[in-house]
Amino acid sequence: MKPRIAFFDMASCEGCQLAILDCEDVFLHILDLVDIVEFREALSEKAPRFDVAFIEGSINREIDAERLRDIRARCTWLVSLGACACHGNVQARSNALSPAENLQRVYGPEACHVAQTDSQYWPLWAHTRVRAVHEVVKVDYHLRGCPVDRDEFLHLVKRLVAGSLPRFARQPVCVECKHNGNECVFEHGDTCMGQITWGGCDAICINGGYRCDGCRGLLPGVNLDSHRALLRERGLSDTDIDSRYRLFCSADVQPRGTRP
Amino acid sequence: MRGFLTTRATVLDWLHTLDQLGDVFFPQPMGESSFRFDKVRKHSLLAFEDFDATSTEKPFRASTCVQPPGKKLSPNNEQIFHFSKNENGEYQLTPTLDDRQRILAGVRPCDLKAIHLMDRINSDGIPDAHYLSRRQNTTIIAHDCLQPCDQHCFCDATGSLRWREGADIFLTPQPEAKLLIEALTERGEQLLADAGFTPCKNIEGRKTLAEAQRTKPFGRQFNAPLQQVIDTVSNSGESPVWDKHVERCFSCGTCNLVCPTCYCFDVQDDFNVDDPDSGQRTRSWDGCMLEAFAVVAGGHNFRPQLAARQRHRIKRKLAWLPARFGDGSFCVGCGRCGHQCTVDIDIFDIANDLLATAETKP
Amino acid sequence: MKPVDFDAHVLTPRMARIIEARDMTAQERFFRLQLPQPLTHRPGQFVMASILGIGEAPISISCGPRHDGQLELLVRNTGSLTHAMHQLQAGDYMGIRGPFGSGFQLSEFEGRDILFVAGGLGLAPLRSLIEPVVGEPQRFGRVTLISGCRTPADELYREQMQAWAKRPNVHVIRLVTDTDHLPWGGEVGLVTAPIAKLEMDVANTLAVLCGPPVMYKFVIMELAARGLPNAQIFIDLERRMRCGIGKCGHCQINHVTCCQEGPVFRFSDLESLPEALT
Amino acid sequence: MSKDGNKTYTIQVDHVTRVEGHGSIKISTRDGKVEELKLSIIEAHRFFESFTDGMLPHEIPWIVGRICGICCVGHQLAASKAVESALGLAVSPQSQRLRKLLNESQILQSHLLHVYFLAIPDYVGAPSVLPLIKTHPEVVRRALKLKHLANEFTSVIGGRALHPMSNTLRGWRKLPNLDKLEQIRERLLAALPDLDATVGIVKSLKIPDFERETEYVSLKHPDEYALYDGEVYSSDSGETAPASDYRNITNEFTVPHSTAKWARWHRESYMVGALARVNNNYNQLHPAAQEAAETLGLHTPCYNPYMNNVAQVVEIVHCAHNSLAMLEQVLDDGLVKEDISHTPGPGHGVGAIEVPRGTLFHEFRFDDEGRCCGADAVIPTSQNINNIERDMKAFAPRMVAEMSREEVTLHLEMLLRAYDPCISCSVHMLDVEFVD
Ligand SMILES: Cc1cc2nc3c(=O)[nH]c(=O)nc-3n(C[C@H](O)[C@H](O)[C@H](O)COP(=O)(O)OP(=O)(O)OC[C@H]3O[C@@H](n4cnc5c(N)ncnc54)[C@H](O)[C@@H]3O)c2cc1C
Ligand code: SF4
Ligand code: SF4
Ligand code: SF4
Repeated sequence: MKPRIAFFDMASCEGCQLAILDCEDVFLHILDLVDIVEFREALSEKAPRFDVAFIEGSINREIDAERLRDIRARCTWLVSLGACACHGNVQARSNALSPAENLQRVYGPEACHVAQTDSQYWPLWAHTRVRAVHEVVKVDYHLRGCPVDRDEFLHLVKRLVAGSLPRFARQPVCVECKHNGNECVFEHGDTCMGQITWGGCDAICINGGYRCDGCRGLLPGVNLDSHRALLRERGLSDTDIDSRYRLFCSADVQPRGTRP
Repeated sequence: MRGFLTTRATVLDWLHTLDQLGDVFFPQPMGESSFRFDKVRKHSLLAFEDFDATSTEKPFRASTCVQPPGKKLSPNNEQIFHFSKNENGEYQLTPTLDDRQRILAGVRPCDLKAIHLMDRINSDGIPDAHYLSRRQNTTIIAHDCLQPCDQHCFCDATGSLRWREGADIFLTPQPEAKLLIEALTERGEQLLADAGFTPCKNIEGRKTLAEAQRTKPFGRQFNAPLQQVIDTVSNSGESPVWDKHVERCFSCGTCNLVCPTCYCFDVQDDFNVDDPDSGQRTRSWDGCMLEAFAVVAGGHNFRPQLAARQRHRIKRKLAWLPARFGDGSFCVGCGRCGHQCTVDIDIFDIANDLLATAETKP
Repeated sequence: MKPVDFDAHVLTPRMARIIEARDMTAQERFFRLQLPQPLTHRPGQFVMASILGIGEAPISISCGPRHDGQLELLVRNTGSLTHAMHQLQAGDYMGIRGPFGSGFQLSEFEGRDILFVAGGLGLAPLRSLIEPVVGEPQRFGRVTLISGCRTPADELYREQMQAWAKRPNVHVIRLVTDTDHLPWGGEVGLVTAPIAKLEMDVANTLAVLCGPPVMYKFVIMELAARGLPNAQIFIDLERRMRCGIGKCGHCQINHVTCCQEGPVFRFSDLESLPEALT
Repeated sequence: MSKDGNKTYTIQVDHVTRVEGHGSIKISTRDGKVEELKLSIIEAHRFFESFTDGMLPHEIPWIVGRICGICCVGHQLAASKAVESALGLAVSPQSQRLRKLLNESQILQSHLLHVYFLAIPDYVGAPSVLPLIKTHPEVVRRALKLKHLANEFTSVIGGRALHPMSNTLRGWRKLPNLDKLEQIRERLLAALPDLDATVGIVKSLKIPDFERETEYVSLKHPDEYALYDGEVYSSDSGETAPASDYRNITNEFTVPHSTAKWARWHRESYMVGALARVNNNYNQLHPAAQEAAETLGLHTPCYNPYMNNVAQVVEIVHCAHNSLAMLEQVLDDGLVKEDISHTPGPGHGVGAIEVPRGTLFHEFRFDDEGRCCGADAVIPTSQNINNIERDMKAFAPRMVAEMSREEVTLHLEMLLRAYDPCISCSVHMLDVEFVD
């Protein structure tokens, strides 16, 4: 029987699901290999059980966490899809403030009060903290990046379909940057997070003329002290450096204790 | 073998005509201040060496390309074979051998020596068919250096500056934007046969002229003769020098991936989505500085400490491979690793530090 | 450069049909393959085995030299390729390259007493030497096999070890570190334990070890305590290997490549390779 | 008379599928009369206001793209314009042209996705695009091919299809490769027959017959069909207002059953998006697009919100032809590396742009050190949502009288999908009280 795969979105820009819909050229062939049983962005179908569940987005409310636990109970493999699911991504920057402060900032004091006291609405509004998926349930694989890399997605699906296991190289972005023979960003005066960021993106931002801002999260065990010292030498203040590390919140939540 | 003397502009035109034979590569500017060994196209800016540093034409002074020219002979993600199933359900496997003609031009002496060393590696023991197939269909037009390309260069110290072996044609800068063109092999001789360049009657005199112009001392020099460096590195086991030089290291592998004599690779298989019975095996550049390099099944890592990996890298260049092949240093002194490392960890400094600690030992 | 002759298929496998596949333990699966041509391997060599489209890995040849083109492998499920191999059945195909590596020269063992020490999966490569040695008792001296594993459920080649033990001049010691409350006819302890008590003609004994890296140090200490010279100890090392032909660099130990000069080394030769037993 | 025997019922559709983001619809009827109808946005908030805090100017366009994957280019461009206006940065004609190409490539992507993947299945009675692979393989193949082309178009211009990185303040960090641009031009040209076929399919769809006149709002530009540039135009007033007036245009307010905010301008609600643009700027459409509108029976002013999908097809034709013309210009003129440096500093600016779903406003304020200290964004969907609920309320009594419960549900969902709402954005909006 073909493996059944399902997609679920939590708090995210839904770009990672789109990145997967972007496999147009191979989409029909993928459908020969797997049955897509839930994909809210493209389908209306729903299914009770599935082999692989892809979770896009961070977990911001208890109702979302409940939904996630339910999904975990219905699947064999659970995959965090993209930076929001892997480490909270940009929205986790709001964790610096309390939930009530955040609500008040966006909706004003009155709405904030109603949202927190009217039981008809509070589950909808009850924002706790922005959490990564692995902070709530066990995660088997992380597909990193904002957005995810379609080749990594294809690799994972193909490997699981073939009865093998996916393998994601545990190496920094610099490796792929050098594979591509790029000029190092430091060479033209800017600074880069490539040395400490989990690769697999083919260094796409550097290929495109930018630098690495670390959307794929910190590689475990990296020499962060050295990186900070280097950025200081390049004239960045500690505020700048913290702001850079927090741009995608990549340094905040490290997926640990799970398969790489 | 014959020699010619002609202007750079003529040589440029000639290089453009060579693309009838196959792809022609030459160092070309990229980004803000770097060079890339790239296919020569109609409007490409080619980075030649100049006789003296007075030329105002830009960009003539090429520093080393980020990726050395030798990498064209074992490209990243190189296909090893592809497979499919025939009507009888049997697998058909076809090795991918690239035997297209290509010309690597503007190869500097350090990179030339590196190609020679890779020839040794790939012919050693069980030869590597994929490398050799490319190599044997490659013509090399090397280009002398009269000034060190940047402050990281130490090619003279490693014995690469005057390297000629492996080149089919050798270009030496001459005054007035001219070049001395020498055929070093039969293949080079043939290539130059109908180029229509003016023969040079005084090849030796021209070479002497260039030699006199060469910067002296050329680039950085070790604090001891090369053989002593090799002996010292060979005898350095546990040493605080290793630890000192990895304090700031990211284990990012850049130093491996830009080195012209690093050749380690990883292998990947893949099958096609539209026909899962077909696919290919490829290999990609790997590096011994990367943490997972020596991890085996079950997770045991044979070189978990950064210092052990750094020592491994340096010793391959300056101890083990020299011992195995007797061809001198496997570091050709191109300076790429020190240049590209974002925290300035430089094999040159490490070697000098090892010399210094060896001296202070009783 | 001077032209060099090469084999275009050096990195391209030949396909071998699986004629027998069965789980030997929960983690190890046994395969018997039929090759198009015999490998003519030496004991202790390995092949690069692959599933096309999934990957390739070094796997020890676990049978003695044979002429019928059959090959036996024992594969532990540890990662992406070996996981997929565990789904293979008789009739499926595996890609095979090789044989690679130094292996053992049978002639060196002639007339000598041989002590085999196998830890876990280490028995698989050793079996390629034990088989021919046990098969020709007149050619070799006394054979002792110490084989250890975690629990009785993890033991490999049990029946075959029992059969070897019945041969004259063959002594087999089977150990587990934990019986796990399963029926167990062997001993409990580490493979190092029996060495001190072994009857051993030190001058005429060769020891051959294969097991996880942690095992070697302790076994060697015991052997040294018995006075066995380092030149009489052979060790089968494991390293990451991607090519088998000394090019990928992963298996390099100091100045040697494990896939070419190894994976079997004489322990005395390892003294110049400080990284060998890390 | 209702086809459904039971005239008293409640329909609740949670997690409406095939829309961006999470919305739910609740309708209660008693004795054939609609008692209550509520369109709720149940998307979790992502508190974007908390994250622009302290960011440097060039980081803003890069990061705010993360508000929404499908409109990432629109957010990036609106933010670029707002930040440039705050810092007084000039944008060269070359960069402007590249930005227009980038924007139109994304409009192509997004409209194709919505028409083929989200809307057409409803009209042919399929739960999704998947069954169509069997029943209408050529349609699916064409959809995938066109979508793929549009994606690669964005990639070649911007560096990748989603969250492109090559555009920044003032222009391009790394210019698009001319060879690749040429390839895209050729492929677009070759795809024009596929666009005709797209028009053909959409022409055959039976669009529900429902009209409710409302106020149509979009950008308007004197020289071109306004997508990247222009002032804000209202069909009610017939006048334009500068983008910086956006607060007086959108007049946002909060309702408790929705995590997205609502908007109104001259009347109780207004509409933005493809239909509003076609209604307001019909004469500036490319002739081929006007022809498509003719073929599709889209006559302006058009008051049927379901026709928004048709207007999207008209815009697909427009963007394809317009992009082709711009690509030709770029290929003729070549691309030159430009100075795009800037110094962060204090300032305040607003930027507006037409994205697939309508007019998008961004506003930023920077302190003396050039760090962001105030941000706001008003997203098309939060402008539309009020109008959608009103459409639903207007249509529902007729639906309840004439249709089965399943059909009611379907028609409500179709209406939501026709607007092509981007619910993710509407909740991911930015807003902070400004400290002046
Ligand atoms: C000479 C020799 C003989 C051998 N003989 C046998 C034999 O007879 N039978 C047998 O079963 N095995 C044998 N092996 C071991 C066998 O080669 C490995 O088990 C096999 O390579 C595993 O491949 P895999 O693709 O299944 O695992 P992989 O997916 O490659 O993973 C294997 C392990 O490597 C580690 N790993 C892989 N990639 C990474 C990474 N990127 N980062 C961190 N860790 C990583 C993990 O710990 C994982 O558990 C032998 C090895 C050698 C060198
Ligand atoms: S640009 Fe960044 S990723 Fe690339 S080599 Fe430099 S530090 Fe590494
Ligand atoms: S390039 Fe520098 S930081 Fe990176 S691994 Fe090499 S020595 Fe370490
Ligand atoms: S070790 Fe460094 S200097 Fe030596 S050849 Fe390699 S890259 Fe060049």
